[in-house]
Amino acid sequence: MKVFTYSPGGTHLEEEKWTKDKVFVSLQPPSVAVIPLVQHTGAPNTPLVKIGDNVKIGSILGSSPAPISAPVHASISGQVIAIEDRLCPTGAKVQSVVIKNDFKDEWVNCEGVASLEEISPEEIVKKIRDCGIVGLGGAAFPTSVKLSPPVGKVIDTVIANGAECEPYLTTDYRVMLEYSDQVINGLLIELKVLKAKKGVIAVEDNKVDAAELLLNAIREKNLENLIEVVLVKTKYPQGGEKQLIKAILGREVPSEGLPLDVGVVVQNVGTLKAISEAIFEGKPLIDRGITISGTVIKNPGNYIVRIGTPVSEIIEQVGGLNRRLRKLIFGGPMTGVAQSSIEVPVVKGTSGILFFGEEAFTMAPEEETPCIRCSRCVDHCPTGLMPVLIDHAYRRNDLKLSESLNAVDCIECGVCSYVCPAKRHLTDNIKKAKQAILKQRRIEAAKKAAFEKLRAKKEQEKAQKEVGK
Amino acid sequence: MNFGEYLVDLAKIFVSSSIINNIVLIQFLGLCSYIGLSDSMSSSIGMSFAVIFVTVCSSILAWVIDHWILIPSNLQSVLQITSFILVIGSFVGLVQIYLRKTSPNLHKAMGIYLPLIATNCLILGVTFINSMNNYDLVQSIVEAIGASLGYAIALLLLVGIRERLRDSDVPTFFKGKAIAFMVSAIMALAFLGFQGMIR
Amino acid sequence: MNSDMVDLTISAAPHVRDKIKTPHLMRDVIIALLPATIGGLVIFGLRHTLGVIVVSVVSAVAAEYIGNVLFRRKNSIKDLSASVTGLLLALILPPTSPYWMVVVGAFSAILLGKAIFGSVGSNPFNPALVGRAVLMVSWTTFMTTWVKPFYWSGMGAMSTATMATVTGIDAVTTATPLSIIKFQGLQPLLQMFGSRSQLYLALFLGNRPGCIGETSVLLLLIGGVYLILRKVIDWKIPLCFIGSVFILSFIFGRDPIFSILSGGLFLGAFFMATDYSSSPLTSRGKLLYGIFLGFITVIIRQFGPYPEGVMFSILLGNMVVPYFDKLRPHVYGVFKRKGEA
Amino acid sequence: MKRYLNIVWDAIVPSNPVLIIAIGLCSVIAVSNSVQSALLMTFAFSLVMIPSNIIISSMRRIIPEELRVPIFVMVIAAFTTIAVLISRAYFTAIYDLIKLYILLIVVNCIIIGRAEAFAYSHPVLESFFDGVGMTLGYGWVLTAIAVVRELLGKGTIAGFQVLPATFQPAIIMILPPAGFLMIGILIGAVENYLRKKEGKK
Repeated sequence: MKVFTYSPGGTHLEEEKWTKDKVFVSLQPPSVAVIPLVQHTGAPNTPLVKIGDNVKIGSILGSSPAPISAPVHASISGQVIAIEDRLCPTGAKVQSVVIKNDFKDEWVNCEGVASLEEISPEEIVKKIRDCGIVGLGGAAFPTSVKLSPPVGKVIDTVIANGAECEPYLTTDYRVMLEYSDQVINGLLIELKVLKAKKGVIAVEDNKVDAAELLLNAIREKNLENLIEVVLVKTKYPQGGEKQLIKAILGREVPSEGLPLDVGVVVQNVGTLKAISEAIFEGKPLIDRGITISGTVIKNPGNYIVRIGTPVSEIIEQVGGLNRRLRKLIFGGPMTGVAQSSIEVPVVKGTSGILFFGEEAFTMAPEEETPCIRCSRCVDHCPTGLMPVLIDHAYRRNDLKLSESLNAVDCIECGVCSYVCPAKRHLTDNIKKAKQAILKQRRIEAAKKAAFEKLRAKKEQEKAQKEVGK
Repeated sequence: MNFGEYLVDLAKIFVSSSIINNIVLIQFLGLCSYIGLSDSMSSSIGMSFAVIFVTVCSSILAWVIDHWILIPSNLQSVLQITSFILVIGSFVGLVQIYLRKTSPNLHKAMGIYLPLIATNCLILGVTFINSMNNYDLVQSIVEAIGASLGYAIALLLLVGIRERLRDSDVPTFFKGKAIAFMVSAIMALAFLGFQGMIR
Repeated sequence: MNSDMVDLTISAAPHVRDKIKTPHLMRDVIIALLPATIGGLVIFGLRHTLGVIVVSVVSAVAAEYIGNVLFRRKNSIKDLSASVTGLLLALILPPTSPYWMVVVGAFSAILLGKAIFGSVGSNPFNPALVGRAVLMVSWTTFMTTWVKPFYWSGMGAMSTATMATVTGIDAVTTATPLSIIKFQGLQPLLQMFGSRSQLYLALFLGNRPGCIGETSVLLLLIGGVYLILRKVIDWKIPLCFIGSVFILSFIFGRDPIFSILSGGLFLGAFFMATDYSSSPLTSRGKLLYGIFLGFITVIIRQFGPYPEGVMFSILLGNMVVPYFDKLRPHVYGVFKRKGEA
Repeated sequence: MKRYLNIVWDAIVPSNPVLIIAIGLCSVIAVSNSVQSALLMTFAFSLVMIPSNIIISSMRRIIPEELRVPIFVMVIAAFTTIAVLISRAYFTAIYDLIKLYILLIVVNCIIIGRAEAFAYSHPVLESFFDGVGMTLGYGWVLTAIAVVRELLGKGTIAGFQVLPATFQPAIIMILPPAGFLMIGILIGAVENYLRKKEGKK
């Protein structure tokens, strides 16, 4: 198999995939589940339950009529004991439904279809939305939206993203090995919905066994003409949506655009599995595979965890900690978010939870030393940015310069900070610059809109006056 | 001197005034605006163009006055300074008025630098250099182009470095004009590498 | 769960960093310079050369310390950048340099070349070259006084008689191949070394008069390749620099092989032009920067008053770096629309 | 009399034209590589500074407001011509080295600046002392820099060997870079001093 890759930029990281060979183990449902009402990118959900209500597994807890949104479901059966703001893995407090487990494990009625022939693309999209499926790679973008491209956009390729390039994480790898059928089915569903000609499963070349397994499954099903398995070079951030598209198809998603602008949809393999389960089993997204790893957790491994399980429960169930826990990271070490409490719950976008002790401070020193202009950040940026210059501009509060240096095109992969010998917080500052620019743009757009409105109103009045005359 | 030698001579004048004996770094003319403007890229570009234009025109005017009026009437040593500065001053004034009336855009781009130029010792200096070396008209024009280009080169190089130094932890002692002089010192040092290239 | 088992801290992503830090890079540069340094000691003898190197490094570090105190900065001696500057300066001085001159050079390099612009990474010019340029224009005689290889170790490689008859200079001071070729042409050199290939070999191995660390192309190449393999420096600047000197020398009718082997080109290309702080950030900038340096070097060697042009060309190149930095890489997904730009 | 002394003193130190206002730098950098040049420059400067201050001050009531700048320039140009002629006649050797800068006294910002800011609004005697003060203020800075540069660059002061023959002069001190260097350090020191003074207030 040919190995694809993008250029320039990126770097090879220590893989640290200790849990590579650990088969998925289901954790027990938690005694109390904390389910945030917003677990996706988009409009917030309004609660549909009250305190004291009894819910079953799969009961809808909240939803929203907004187009970009996904409902959330109860992941355990029991009683709603609180609806209040709770700390979420994003670091913000989010309205959450707290359910006390009755350990009856009762499910709501779930029904799937037996074959794809029975169901129309529109019904598939609706079902996927109803089941609350979002991208499981981390961004948690509602899948139903991705599957409804605007009229006129033709999608020719669907890429299944199995290039799990973050260190430590092995969730996607295990999904490909243990749920290869579901992954392929999920891809078939997407191809049907999007009327795309071709599906591509991209796997990093450090996971050749998964690629071969998938290839064999595809051959068995006689799908070789429809679905292709390709290897991509093991390099961070190979699994980034934009990098993957460039590596495999040679296309570049335009700045501030989406993959669908170049006729592509990229979907994480875990999401494909969830889609397949939603369509064929009718199962809403109530649990997901998570890699539990790090230096201070006793039994690292891959676990199927119910959405809403607090980290403290997970620690207990997997056997506790060896040493003092100093850093708790949701997601991979490159892009993940450090947590301030062990009470945060697992959400739909949680692909891994990493536990580190004191060594976290040598892994990522806080202290910055002066920039020596070594140009490593420039050489390694997968987007072709000049991180050092954006960083300087941000420190001087020069938003205009940051903007002209294309700060908004940053994919926040963390490579610049990783390679920096002076240990400067480049990614963090570029991220902040990016946010400040976007905020300023929003303010300006709002100002402009208000101004236009005022002018329109004045003109209207003027017209009315003239009519009055 | 045949034509070929003359051309070589012109090339030497040009290279000498623009690079080897750079008007700013080696001959120290036009320092006020060189240092003053060197913290802004856009105004240095504007100033560079304005200086090139005015220097060339003034040199022609000054040459004409020198050779057609002052030398024939034997008044060079007495009236040269006065007439040169008057000519340049009024020329700059006229250009300003003309630009404002005819092309507002150009005036906007160049106009704000014109009053600064009138007192820029580079322009007057070049006319004196031409006269001291007894350059003919073509040589004077080449000297003027070379010298003003040399000014532009030095200014733009300094602007580039100062723009970069905004992000550096320059000691308070040297912040501002002082560091511009220190950078110029090293630039002048580097330009010494060309010294003596032309006898 | 026991509550003191958990003491969480938050920080921004990424939560892992490469292990390489600034001092590691500087240490690699020092390691890469060791072959040439030792070579210099062997070629020119321990007697005075070692003193020059020690004085240079010690005074550079002392100057760095004084700069830190003067400008109230954190102690930056441990990042080894001052030591690198001191070592580099020593390697581009003649073996006969008086110690007081070395001290002046090191202080100019660190204080004028670096400290006044900010801490490490802020200097727009290569500090070691600033130091050398100050010495070069101040004490030209000392800076152009050369000894024959092995003069101090008593095993004269070229016989004193040949040297004196060919160059007409007394036995102690002699001329570098570049200055011989500049003022007397190639013939005396061929006479001195026997044949053209012998001349190349001598230059390649470093058996010639010159600055302490610049003579042995072989040893410099070992260090340079080490730095490239360790990814401390990029191949682009040295390759373009040496390549363009080769091509342009040929165009100007000079012996291209002789041109790249003589003078301080290899030392300059691998260790001076690649100085992080005073070289461009982007790939395209580096390519053009290398070519620019080669061009100026050949121009100065051909037309200038000094036989060697590497030092001045790098200092001149340093000034243009902000503009080479404008040659930015292509940003993913950003296309210039027609009619724009 | 005290008032006049004050005017002079003010120009020498507290509002020294070169140091504090930082104008007229071209000539300071250019001729400060030898004490003799510096002295001749100061002399030529005084020949323009003092008389033009006196003339402008005495004519201040008849110079029309709108035409004052061209008239200032004419007056200064006339005295510059005189200064050039005198310097050329009596100090030919040194004059030849620095003639460009003597010619350029005509655009020296200090002189036209004082005409505008002082002479045009003050009586003749005060303007005379202001001219003297400015000359001294300009002269001492220029000469001081020249002493340092010549001493280190040649080992001499005004041509007389001062340092022992074993001293190896640093040629760089009499070349252009050192001119920038000295002014850079001087301006840094002055601005630092002013900043501290401001801070105390």
